[in-house]
Order: sequence, then structure tokens, then C-alpha cells
Amino acid sequence: MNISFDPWVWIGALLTLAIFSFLYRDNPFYKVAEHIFVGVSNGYAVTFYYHNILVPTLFNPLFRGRLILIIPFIIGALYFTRFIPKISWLVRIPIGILMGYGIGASIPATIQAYIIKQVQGTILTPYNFQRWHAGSTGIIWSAILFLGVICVVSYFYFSREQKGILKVTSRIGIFFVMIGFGAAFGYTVMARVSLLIGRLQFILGTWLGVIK
Amino acid sequence: MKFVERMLKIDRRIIYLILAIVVILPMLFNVPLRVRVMEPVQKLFNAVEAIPPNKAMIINFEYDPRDVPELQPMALSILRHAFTRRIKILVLSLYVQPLGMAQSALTQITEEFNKNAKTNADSILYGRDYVFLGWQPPPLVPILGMGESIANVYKTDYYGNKTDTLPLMKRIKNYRNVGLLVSLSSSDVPRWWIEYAQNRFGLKVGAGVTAVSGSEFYSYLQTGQFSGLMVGMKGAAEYEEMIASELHIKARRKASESLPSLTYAHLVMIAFIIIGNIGYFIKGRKK
Amino acid sequence: MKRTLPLILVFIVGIMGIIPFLIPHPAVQKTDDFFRNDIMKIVAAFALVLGLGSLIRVHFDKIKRHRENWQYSWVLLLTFAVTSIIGLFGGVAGTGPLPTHISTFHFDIQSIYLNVEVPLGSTMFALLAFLMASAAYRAFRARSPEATLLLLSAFVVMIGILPFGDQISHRLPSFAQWIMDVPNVAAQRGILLGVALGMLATALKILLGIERNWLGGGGE
Amino acid sequence: MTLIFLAFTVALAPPTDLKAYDAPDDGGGTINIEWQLSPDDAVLTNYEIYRSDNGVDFEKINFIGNGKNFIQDETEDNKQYYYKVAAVQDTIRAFSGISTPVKSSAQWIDRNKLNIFIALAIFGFIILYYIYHARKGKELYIRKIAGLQAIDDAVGRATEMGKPILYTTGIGYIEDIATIASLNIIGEVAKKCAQYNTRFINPHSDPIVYTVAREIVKEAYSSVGRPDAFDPDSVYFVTDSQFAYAAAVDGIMVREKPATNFLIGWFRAESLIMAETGASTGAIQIAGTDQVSQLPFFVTACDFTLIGEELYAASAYISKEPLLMGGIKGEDFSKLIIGIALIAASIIGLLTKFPVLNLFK
Repeated sequence: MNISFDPWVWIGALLTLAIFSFLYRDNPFYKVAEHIFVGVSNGYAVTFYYHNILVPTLFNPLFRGRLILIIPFIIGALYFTRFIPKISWLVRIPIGILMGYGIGASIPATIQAYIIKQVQGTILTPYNFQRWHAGSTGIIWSAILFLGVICVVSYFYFSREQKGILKVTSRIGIFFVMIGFGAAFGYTVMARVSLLIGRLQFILGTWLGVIK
Repeated sequence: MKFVERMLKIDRRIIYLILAIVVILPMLFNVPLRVRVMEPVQKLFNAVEAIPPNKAMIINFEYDPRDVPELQPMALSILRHAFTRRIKILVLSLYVQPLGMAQSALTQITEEFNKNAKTNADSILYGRDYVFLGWQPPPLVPILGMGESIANVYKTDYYGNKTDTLPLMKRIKNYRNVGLLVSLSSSDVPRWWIEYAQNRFGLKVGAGVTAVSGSEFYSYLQTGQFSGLMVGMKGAAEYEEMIASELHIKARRKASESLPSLTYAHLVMIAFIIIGNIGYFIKGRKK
Repeated sequence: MKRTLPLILVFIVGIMGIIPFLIPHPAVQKTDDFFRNDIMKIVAAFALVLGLGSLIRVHFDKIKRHRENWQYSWVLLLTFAVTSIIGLFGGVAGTGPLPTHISTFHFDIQSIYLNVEVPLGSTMFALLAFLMASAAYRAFRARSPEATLLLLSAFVVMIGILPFGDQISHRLPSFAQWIMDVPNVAAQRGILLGVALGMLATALKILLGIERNWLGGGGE
Repeated sequence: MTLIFLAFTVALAPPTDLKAYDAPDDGGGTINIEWQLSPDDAVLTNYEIYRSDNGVDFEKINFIGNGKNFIQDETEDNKQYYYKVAAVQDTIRAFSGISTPVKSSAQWIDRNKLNIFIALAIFGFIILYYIYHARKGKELYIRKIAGLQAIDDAVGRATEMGKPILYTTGIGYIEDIATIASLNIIGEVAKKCAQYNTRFINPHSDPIVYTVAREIVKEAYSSVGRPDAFDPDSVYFVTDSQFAYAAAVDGIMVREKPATNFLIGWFRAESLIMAETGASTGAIQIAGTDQVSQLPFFVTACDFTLIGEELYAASAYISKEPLLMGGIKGEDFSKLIIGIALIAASIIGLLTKFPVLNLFK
């Protein structure tokens, strides 16, 4: 039993306990921890945005005469029009720019990552069979995968009532989905418990020093 | 009936309490749990064994205090393995935070070995058996530069010695003298070693990663880009199992000691799921 | 005007977002670079002010009207103020004009981050170990075929990845892995394909101004 | 003496047929260099790459481990370069022949990406075609979506219990489609809250999403003729830190005890933290996200979950906007095409030697 004397360790430990106490019920300790968390994270955000974005990418270059940066400066400033009712609609300009660019850029990315790549991985070809490193059974696995994908997609067919063949396939589809979800859930448990063990080692070891 | 009702709605706090107990208790007694070693870890162990005597191993520490419970045990095992087999070690980080982790691991293991070393020959000496190269930003500079000359990238080591004066560095010039690189990381770094160091210089790469990031890395093992892989506490425990059974090293097995907590946590969840279902079925029949 | 101008902007900027994928030529890539690394970053950074404005107003209001738990709003506002001041004037590395250590005790922004935000964050994350347990207990009941499958596959995987699952049968771990690799991947792919088409449709609707909900109310 | 010298030079076989050419489909500034490995590859230290702009005096510009026969060199566009490669063993070098002169240049089209844009053209056309049709007032059928039926009852229930409704759009940005879909639903939920006069709580983790949501909710209240009922503090920003946000939402859930929690949008690991806390307060929970990794947790912890595309469908369905509904019909038709493509490609892949996978790089 050799307890820590580092004030930061104490702060970290007390905050940790405060969060855990929430599992029993909401209480003043949790409330304090929660409000500290929100306060500090916003303070850190302010620091980060100022020192790591505004200063290096806007102010410094601007004062070094990179006048083109006045454009983003003005666009950004338009956010503040929100507080001026008469011209508050101008706030749509910076929002529109961020959203438009983000969405535009996401279109090809989505098609590549979510459609083309997924289709490529599903097609039944000798190459895809070997990918399993499962020898002759590879073909069966690919076939199951193929069937599963088709059925799951059919579950998301909205513009027809789920009758007849569509009813069958979408039912199989939802079975695949449920198996997948269950597996993903079970697989995650170990990762989460590891995190818990990590926190407990901090409490019992670093702070209290009851375990080595 | 009353009892069945209770089976169906157990207060969550009871579940939490029991879970907490089964996780904490084993931590106090540190009884290691034996595991069967799975292929990914077996491969990594063999890869380390296969390092020829004239080549060194690079250990890349790339984790911060958050990941110590999962990754530090891996680091200790790898170091123990290397020093027992007299494999020369170079230690480095691509970022500054992990240096502390590396330092503490090195001190612990070197003391552990030198404690019962009698002659100069069988003790672990800095500069002869291992070198702590430290940190040299930006990340890509060392990853690529060490392909030509390690000493040029790290002019001085972590302690400020001129690298080329260290006896070990006279023999270990670049990746050609490196048998294996093991990257212990919770981030993307193991991928970089493959993309740059392996694709360009054919460097063998192994990795130890956290359970959270584990699933992303399995594919690299399948394609053979990783010579071996440790995932989470279980992976670390398996490696501890290897050095205990193969090299007969008697040492703390921190990861294996966490396994009981992991296992019991799973079992508790499973138990409660079963209880819930039993209650559900009995009730179903009653209706 | 108040609606058309933003809509036109969205369309133009959207196209600017798409083409760099197809055209590697520097003429295009360099403009895209400037757009992404300068304009976007800066514009996004300014937005934080809107958020903080709201946060501060809400909590001062709470304090003023003595709403329930108003005392804690002081905690929030104070920690926020202190952290910001230390961060802004103490500098990222604690090298700013404001002194950030008393003898050996450092309270620069990084130490605050590492010793306050990180423990809080990882503890919230660790709560999941408990929450998964209660969620599983409540939800994993064999009510329907679907629920049963959910329950069973969770079971197999949970046991399969444990050392003790391996003692039951050497097949179990590989079976668990199989579930992860085949049915699980099939489900994810199926969902992703649908998601992708939905994203594509929504994206097009936004860029073409068919979907203009985001403009909110006010002024034609 | 000369003998020994000769002995050295013949000792090592050089790499052969060296090819240097402008890297295709790139933004210029790169030349690809290829060669046949030296027969002595196994014993080499590495290969050294030499460059010259006049074909006479070469300088070493790069090197690469043995076993490798390809490297890229950064160059100035439209400037002529000559290359040669040496097989190196310690101090011994065996040079290949000199490459033909080559210039690097930028291309205007990346052909590897063409398939993406073909797909974009096809699907885009289909979707827009159906939207256009819908505009002509064609009646479109969309099957029931469980989560949606629930929304009405949810608000009603809250009113009866005199409890508020909590709505979170997750931690996504405004350009995340899931966020946008969520913002379509939030308007409708807000309208109902305005009608039933139910308190509406809407904390945010992104300042821009917050700004937009605020406008939408405000609009919703005035659209049902109760602008006065809109409480400006009901829509507010908390923090952009993932877990701090989760902590705050948890706090709201246990203190305000909402009758219904809507968790609809873009989520990461905090999804279960919020969903399970909400469940513990006995609230009805309606979740929806396109984040496949988080769906398992929503499905376990919530009463209704909009899975992936259902979320988008919902946002169109709920607004009853024919234009938005048209999109869904288009998506369905696109699914048919994907299915057909999968089957066709598989048949080709199974029966022929045609490298069908390369169509989907």
C-alpha cells in the first residue's frame, strides 16, 4: 500500500470515481465531474482552435501579407450575423459552403468505398475464393456471403410491400443482420472490459498502490 | 412465480456490482490464467526466434499511458524474449509521448536481467546489447531514412550519445541489418511501417495493438504483411505464455493476470443472459 | 435572394468538392488544397463561437433564474474560463506569457488535458463494460427468431474469443471468427450498399436545392 | 591489376531492360522507373538509381532494397531526364544501360477513377429521373417503417405524462448525411411537440449543426402557429468532445426523465452510453444511424431503430414531400441494378477468364 502523492493523480482518480458513481445513480459528484468535463473540453477546444488553426493558418500568414486569407476571414465572420436579425440570413453562406463542399467531396468517396469496393468483394470469382485462406471451403463461404448481401439489400427495398419472394429474401436478410449485430456486440465486450481494467489499474495501482 | 418475476427484472445495479467484483477481485490476487496460444501470436514468437544472430530487432513504442494495461505487457515480453535469445534491440518512437513508456520498460527489464548476471558477458549492456534511439520527427523521416542509414537519422541517441560511437550501431547500419520490427501501437502506425518500410525495403513487420483497434489489423496478417500480431490483453497473455513455456522465464505475467477479470466479466454477462431467458421461458409456459 | 444565393453557393461549392477526385492536374489540386486547408479550416473554426455563445448564455440564464442544479453551472463556467485562459495565454506547450507551473507542479493546457479530460473520457468509455452487461441482460431474450439469432451469435462470439471457449472446443474460436468474417460481413455490406445509395440521393437533392430544409425558416 | 578490376566488374550482373516513363493518371512531377532484377539480386546490398539531365553526368538520387524492381522519382515537369540503375554489393556497382530520355507531365483525367464517375452518372440519373417523375405528382408507395409509426405515439405519450422529449443528432457534422437526415426528422418532431405543447430538449455537439437545428425547430414552431411557444434555450450547444457530450446527455436523461429519447444521426462509441442510460430511465427510445458499427448497440438498447438506409427513407417519408419520396424509388431501382451487376459479374467471373474484379477497383 503506497498511495500516490502526485496531485494530478489524485484529481484524475477522484474524477474517475465520480464518473463511476453514476452507475449507482445520479449524484452531486457526478454532476460536478460532468460540468468540469464540459467546461474543460470547451476550454481545450478554444485553445486548440486558436493556437493550432487560427494563428498558423490565418493570422500569421495574413500579417505576412497573404491577403487572400481575408476571404475565409470574412466568410467566417458572417456567422456573427446570426445575432443581427436584419441580415441573419447571411449565416447560411458559411454553413452552405461547409456543407456543400463536404457533401460534394463525400459523393465520389461514398461510391468508391461503399458501392464499388463492396461489390468487388462480393463477386464470386476464384480470386475472392482464395482470399479466405480456407482452401476448398472458400467457395462456399463466398457463396453464403453473396447470398447474404443480396438478401440484406432486398430488405431495404422500400417501394414494394414485402410480399412473395421479396418477403422471403428480406426475412433471410434480417436474419443475417441479426447474426451480424450479435457477433459485433459479443466481439466488442472484450475491448470494453479491457478499458475498464485499465481504469481500475489506475485507481488500485497508480493511485492507491494496492496492486503492483 | 415471484422468483421468476425477479429473474426477469434484476436491478441493473446488482449486475454492475457483481461485474465490478469479478473484475476487481482477480486484480488483487494476480493469479495468471493459462491460455492456448493462437496462430497470430505463435507467428510473432517464431518471427522473433527466426532473427539471425547478425541482425537486430527494432521495437517501436507508440502508445501513451492510456494503453499501458494492454500494450506494456507485450513490450515487456518481447524485451524478455529478445534479451534471453541475445537478440540486439533498437528502441524508438515516432512521437514524443511514448518515450516515457519505452524508458520504463527498458529500465525494468534490463535491471531484471542484470540482477542475477555474474559476468560482464551475460549482463545486458547499453550500446552493446540495446540502443534507445529515441524520437526524430516527423514520423516519415525515420521510417524511410533508416533504409539507408540509421545513424544518419538518429545522429544522437535518447541519452545524447553520438550514435555512430556505440558498438552496436557499428554493425547495425540500416534495415538490411534488421531482422524484424515490432510496432506496439493503438493508432495507425503499424500500417505506416508496412506502407513505407516494408513495401520499399522488404522489412519484416510485426505488431501489438489494442483490442479496440484489433479487428482492423487482422487482414494484414492474412495477407502476410504482418509477420505476427498480438491483439489486446489476450494477445499479450498468449505471448507471456510462450516465453514462460518455451524460454522458462519466471516473471510477472500482468496480461495473463488480467485474463481472469476478462473471462469472469464475459461469464457474468453470459450468466445473466441465461437467467433472463430461463425466467422468460418459465413465464412463457405459465401463460 | 435570401434562399437562392445560399442554394447556388452550395451547388457550386459541391461541384468543387467532386472534381478533384477525377482531375489530378495541379491546377485543380492546388485550388482544392487551398480550399480545404485554408478556407474550410478557418470557416469551421469560427463556428465554435456560435456554440460557446449558446453554452454560456444557457448557463448564465440557469444561474440567473436559479433553475434546478444552477450551482453546477458555476462549475462549468469557471472551469471553462480557467482552462481557456491557461490555454490562450499559457500557450499550447506552456510557453506563453502566463506562467503555467508552481515549482515542480505544472498546470499547462497539456497537463490539464492529460490529467482531467483524458481520465474523464476514458472512464466514460469504460462505463460501456457495465452498460453492455445490462443491455445484454435486458435485450438478449429469445422473444422471436430474430432476437434468438442475435442472442446466439453474441453468445458464440463471446465464448469463442475467450481462452475458456477454446477449452470447450478447439473449433469454437475459429467458428466465432467465421461468424465475424462471413455473416457479419454480409450484413454490413448489405447495409452499406443501401446507405451509400441513400447518401447519394440525399447529397444530390441537397446540391440541386431540392432538399432545402437546412435553410431553416425566415426570408424568401 | 586490370584483371582484378575486370574480375570485380564481371563479378556482379547488372539489372537489365530499364524502362523510365511518365507516371500515368497523376498530377505530374513523377517518373516511374522499372527494371529486370539482376541475376545476383539475392546477394545485393540494394539498387541505386542515378539521374542525369544530359545523359552524360549522372548523380545518385535514390536507392531501394534488393528484390524490388520499381521506384518513382520526383521530377520537374517538361524537363528531360535520363536514368540508370546500379546493382550494388557493398562497394561494387554494376550499372544498367541508360534509359531513353523521358519527361514527366500532369494529366487532366485520372482513368482509374472513371468507373466511380460512370457509377455516379448511372445512379445519379436514375434517382433524378424518379424525383422528376414524382414532381409530376405520380403517387408513390413506401412500405411501413416501424420507427416512424412510433414517433406520433411517442410525442402523445410524453404529453400525457407531462414529460419532455429529448432529441440528439449525435456528434456528426453538418455535411454528414446522417445528420442531415436527422435534421429532416427533427422538424417534424418539433412540430408535434409544438402542437401538443410538449417540452423539447435538443443538446448539440457541433456548433453548426446546432445553428441549423435551431432555425429548423424555430420554423417548426411558427409553421404550426405557435412561434411564441419556442423556447430559445431548448436547442443548445454543449461541447464537441465526444464523451463530455455523452456525459452531459446522460445527465439530462436522468434529471429531466424524458418520456421519449430520439437518438437519430451520426454516432460513435457514445451511442450505447446514451441509449442504455436512457433505457434505465424507462423512456421510449427511437434510434437511427447509418454507422454500421453502432447499430448493434442501438438495436439492443432501444425500442425502435432505423437501420442504415431506413433513416434516409424515414426523413423523406415523414415529410411526405413527393420530391423526396421520388428519391427512394430511384434508390430502389439502383438496388436492382447493383443486384443484377453482382450476378452478371459473378457469372462472368466464374465462367470466363475475364478479370472482372478490375472493373471495380
